[in-house]
Amino acid sequence: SSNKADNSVKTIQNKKTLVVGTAADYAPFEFPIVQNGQKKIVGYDLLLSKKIADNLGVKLKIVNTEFPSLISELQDKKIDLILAGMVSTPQRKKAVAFSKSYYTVKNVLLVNKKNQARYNTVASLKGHSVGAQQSTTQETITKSQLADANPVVESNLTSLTTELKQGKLAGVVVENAIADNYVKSYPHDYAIAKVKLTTPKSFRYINIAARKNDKALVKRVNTEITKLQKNGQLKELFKQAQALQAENK
Amino acid sequence: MFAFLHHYYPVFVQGTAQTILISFIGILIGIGLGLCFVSLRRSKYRLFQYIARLYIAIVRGTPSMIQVMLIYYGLSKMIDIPQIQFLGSGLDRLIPGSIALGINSGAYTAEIFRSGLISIPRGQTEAGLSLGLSNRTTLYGIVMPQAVRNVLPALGNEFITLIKESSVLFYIGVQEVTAQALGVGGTLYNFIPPLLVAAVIYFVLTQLMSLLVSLMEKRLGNAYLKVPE
Amino acid sequence: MFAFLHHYYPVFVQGTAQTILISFIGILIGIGLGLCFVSLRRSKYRLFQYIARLYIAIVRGTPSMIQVMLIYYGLSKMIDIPQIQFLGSGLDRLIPGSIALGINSGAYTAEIFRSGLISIPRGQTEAGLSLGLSNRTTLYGIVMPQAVRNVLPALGNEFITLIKESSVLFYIGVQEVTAQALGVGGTLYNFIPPLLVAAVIYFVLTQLMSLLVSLMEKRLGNAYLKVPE
Amino acid sequence: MTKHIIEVQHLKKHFGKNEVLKDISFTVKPSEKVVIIGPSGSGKSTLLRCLNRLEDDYDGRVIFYDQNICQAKTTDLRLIRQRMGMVFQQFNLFPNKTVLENITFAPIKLKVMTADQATQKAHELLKQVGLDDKAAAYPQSLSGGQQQRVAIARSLAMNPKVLLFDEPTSALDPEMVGDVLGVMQRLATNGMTMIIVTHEMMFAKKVADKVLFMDKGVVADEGTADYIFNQTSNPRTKEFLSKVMLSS
Amino acid sequence: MTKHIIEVQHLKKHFGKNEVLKDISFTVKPSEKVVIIGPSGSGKSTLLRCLNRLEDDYDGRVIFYDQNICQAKTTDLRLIRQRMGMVFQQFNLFPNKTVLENITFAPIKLKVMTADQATQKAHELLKQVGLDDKAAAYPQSLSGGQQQRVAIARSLAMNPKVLLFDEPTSALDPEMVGDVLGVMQRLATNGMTMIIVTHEMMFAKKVADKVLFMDKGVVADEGTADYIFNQTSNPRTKEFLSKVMLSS
Ligand SMILES: Nc1ncnc2c1ncn2[C@@H]1O[C@H](COP(=O)(O)OP(=O)(O)OP(=O)(O)O)[C@@H](O)[C@H]1O
Ligand SMILES: Nc1ncnc2c1ncn2[C@@H]1O[C@H](COP(=O)(O)OP(=O)(O)OP(=O)(O)O)[C@@H](O)[C@H]1O
Ligand SMILES: [Mg+2]
Ligand SMILES: [Mg+2]
Repeated sequence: SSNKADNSVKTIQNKKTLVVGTAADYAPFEFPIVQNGQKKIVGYDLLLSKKIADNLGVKLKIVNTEFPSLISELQDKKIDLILAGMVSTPQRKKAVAFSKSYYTVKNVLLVNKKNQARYNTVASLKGHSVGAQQSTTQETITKSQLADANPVVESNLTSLTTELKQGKLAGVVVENAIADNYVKSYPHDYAIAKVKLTTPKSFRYINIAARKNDKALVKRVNTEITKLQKNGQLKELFKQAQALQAENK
Repeated sequence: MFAFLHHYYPVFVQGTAQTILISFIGILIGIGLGLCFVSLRRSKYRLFQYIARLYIAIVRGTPSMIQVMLIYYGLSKMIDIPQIQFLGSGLDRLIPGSIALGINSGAYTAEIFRSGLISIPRGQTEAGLSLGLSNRTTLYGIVMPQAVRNVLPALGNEFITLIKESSVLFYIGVQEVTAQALGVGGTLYNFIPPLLVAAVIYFVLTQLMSLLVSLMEKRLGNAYLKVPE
Repeated sequence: MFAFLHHYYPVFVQGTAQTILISFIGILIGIGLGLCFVSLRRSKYRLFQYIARLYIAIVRGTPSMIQVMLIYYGLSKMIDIPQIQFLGSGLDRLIPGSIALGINSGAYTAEIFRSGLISIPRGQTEAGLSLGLSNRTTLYGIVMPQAVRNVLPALGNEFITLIKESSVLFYIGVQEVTAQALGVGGTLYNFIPPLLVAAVIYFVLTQLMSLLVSLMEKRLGNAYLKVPE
Repeated sequence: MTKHIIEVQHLKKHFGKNEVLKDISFTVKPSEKVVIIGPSGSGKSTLLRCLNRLEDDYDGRVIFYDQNICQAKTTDLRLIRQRMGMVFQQFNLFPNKTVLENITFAPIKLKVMTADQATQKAHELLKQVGLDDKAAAYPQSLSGGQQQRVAIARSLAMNPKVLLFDEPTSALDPEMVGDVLGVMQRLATNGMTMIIVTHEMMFAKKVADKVLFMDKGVVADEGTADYIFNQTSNPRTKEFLSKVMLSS
Repeated sequence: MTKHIIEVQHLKKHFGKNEVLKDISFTVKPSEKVVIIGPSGSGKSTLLRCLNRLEDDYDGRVIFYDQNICQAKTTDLRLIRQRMGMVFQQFNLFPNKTVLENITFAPIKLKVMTADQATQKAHELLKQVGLDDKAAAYPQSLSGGQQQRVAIARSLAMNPKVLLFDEPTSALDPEMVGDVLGVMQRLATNGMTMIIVTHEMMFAKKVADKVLFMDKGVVADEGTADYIFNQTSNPRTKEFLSKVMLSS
């Protein structure tokens, strides 16, 4: 909206680092592992971040914090981009600028394997607790589509899935990629329920978030995503991330 | 800056009710456990003393957030509570959450009671015994009332601490004030205003609690401590 | 259950180092602020007394988690700290985080110092003055050393509390023990084992701290408190 | 009934390695006034406390009306203590009870009297010690001397057969001492059996039938008041008395 | 130099509405021993504390060597206090310092002496009070009587012109009293000017050049020891003395 020259790319190149904010409790998008005795945050978002940093010709720095506070950190200029499996909802669009989508999600209900048969329909969840991460699209979906269930909102996804395993929750609404990964990792504990959840269009696309004024930066990011989509590397990166988690759990 | 309150105040009202509820239950459980463990601590049997010391040491040596989560996950394996909704959270979280708060508080309460009993001069016990009263009557009729009066300020502080600590229950999904503030902050993409509101709410609650305790102090007989001219 | 440690222990080592670091800075700032505010509190000027009382009341009346977040978000708007990485967290988080811990601790430390000064009988001051010593020499040469010795146990407890409270910094992205445990839990898709590890780490740290304080108590002259036969 | 109310036989008591009482024996007859004097740390308080088993785990025997206190069961012990009043240096009134409640608490709790009887008796006793107007006051509002007189009234409320006093006037301002000693003097005149640890030598001279001089855990000297204060040739007794008398 | 070391003129002091000192006047000559007696609460301690301005905000004048203490500036006040030693009922030794350090702390801090001089002087004083072997001990390991003698030595280390004593023996076990009074007696004999609040009447009789009897904030009676103890016709003095003497 302003006519001032957009220095966003230049600023990053001047400081020779791209600072990416993420919330590393969301495998396979982002999660910590130990490599050569060193802690490292890895995942799909991180692989993609690296590509973007390379494209900009700068080093990559990761800031790991809680998901609900990421946008506020971006606005406070503590980070340059958010790559945290963040869906571009209309509400978020009011606060930040989003790149092209680099992943499309569908939401499903993750349940305890024991209860797979029990929770087949939306009605079967009536009066049962269903978890969703605070300030996510899953929270909105849970509250609108499973209105008869009791929503449980926590800031950390793993605390929800731990509760699910303990039998404290009937289900957790998560993205299909995450759910698949849980089931793959712990086939005896978790399953995906047959409950039909619809994911509205505005809740489907995972994008990279930047500050509203940083148009040049968004442009550069879009170029890189398009390139990776075209040469099929994007899918490769995702599989790589899944494999990383499987070997580190 | 606080225009959002216009829209969001019911969320904070609900959160406040929830905070009061869990604090209240937590305080009751804490007092119960405190009495129980102070007896163990003063017991003749080494094993009981040891159990009480261990409990107190563990609770005092670890962050309450971690305690709450571990107790919550642990408890949920043991007891089965119906998932009735109450003020926006299931009883199955409210109750274990309050119990966790109580278990935390109990360790401090036990130490407070112990210091209260120690604070009563041995002469009081001896005076009671020398009149032919039983150990029991001496303890409950003479020493305890004075001890309780003496520790009221410390107990009040512990209750205030508990109200503040109850904020960690947001981590197990209890929709108390902090959880609500963080939720609103996540929606507004700005944490400062809702957190300020939460801070004010806690401040008011804790001030009310100290008022309550000082009223109780008066009722429990300030009279005998005053030295009239 | 703890097989993951084999692989993940470096994460916990790093987190522990970070916890020690922020606690240490927090303690130092807390002592500084404590000394500063106890002077204000004992000042002749009503305004200074009032400022100190207000600060203490606010800190004691609100949860430290909320304080930490408000101070962090507030500070990050005001001052610009380079994002240099240190032990896995940016200095722009470590520093405001530690300052927040210190601001929280300062209120309690101030009250502890105050109680220490009150605990020294008036006769000590009078004895000093009656020998012709100045107010200053009497305070710093006679009263303070005794007060510090008296409050060491309480200070030790406050340091232990601070170590535990430092766990709230995970919420602003400081990679201390709790944050690391939560992160590892995220990778394992299971929270309980890493949280137990974190609990043990805090327990060891707090026990070490009490050991340290009791050693200091001895060094600062237990001798004169003992009544030889 | 024997001719002795209390018989102490070979009483020994140690705290850890510190032998505080080394083989103490003496007897107390009905109406007798026994005064115990001696330097600080000689074991006077410990001796008194052994008599009603506020100290436990001692060797030897304490016989009270044919009953061996050392072996009394809890319930017997409580009956014994009711008949053996004790007055402490620090008064030990119950600060959260009024003067009247201090006196009536034990008789009512122990069902020795009804509440009405206890109250009436308390008022009588308060009159005896000159404090009937203070019945509703709390101990903290009384002077030390007044508190000690209430403590004496409290002991008397159980109708004890013997009263033990442990330095009842040491914690008092000098002008208060007289009132308390006055009350004790009257009790003595009325025939109460009393064992008194005190540093008030004038008083000891006046009321004692028997004086025990304790030193380092033994009864180093013993006899009538006249003997101890005027005739003894025991050098320790004489040295102690010269020190204590000099100051007064 | 005037013939008076201290002149107290129309001294008045109140705490809130409580008038504790009501127009007190008296003088102290060099080498004079003034003993102040009187019931508890009559204002004896307050009077003593006004003399070296440990109490502030009083009316009237206290002249010490021609200097008005009431108006002395802080630095002057400190010099005045150095020349006016004070010994307290509770000894008030510094518990974290050894006996020697207790005595040398002020002289060294105030640069009245070098560390060596102060230490030498301290040993001399400790010899005077019979405690040279305790130089390295901490106060808590001493008996009350020993502590009080150290406190006297500490006051003397500043070479004061006058010593104020506030019930120096009231907190002591009876056998300890003699030692402390002995030290004070020797000071008196050596010509030290002293103002002593005490309940030790025998001692007062022996050393006092002048006795002030205080009651309810006024000097109710005043005279030589002989006058106060044997001749006065003041009924309040006589009542007080009869009470205090009865107990000893
Ligand atoms: N509970 C106890 N534990 C250990 N030692 C004790 C205990 N009570 C008393 N003593 C020791 O026993 C000895 C005698 O003490 P006791 O109080 O009987 O003396 P006392 O003659 O009453 O002295 P005082 O005149 O000072 O009251 C002292 O050395 C004291 O330190
Ligand atoms: N700091 C104070 N604030 C208020 N009142 C005080 C204070 N100090 C003393 N008083 C009051 O002043 C009066 C005189 O006290 P003071 O200590 O001078 O008496 P005293 O003659 O020394 O008594 P004692 O023999 O008990 O030491 C008392 O009524 C006391 O309550
Ligand atoms: Mg004794
Ligand atoms: Mg006095």
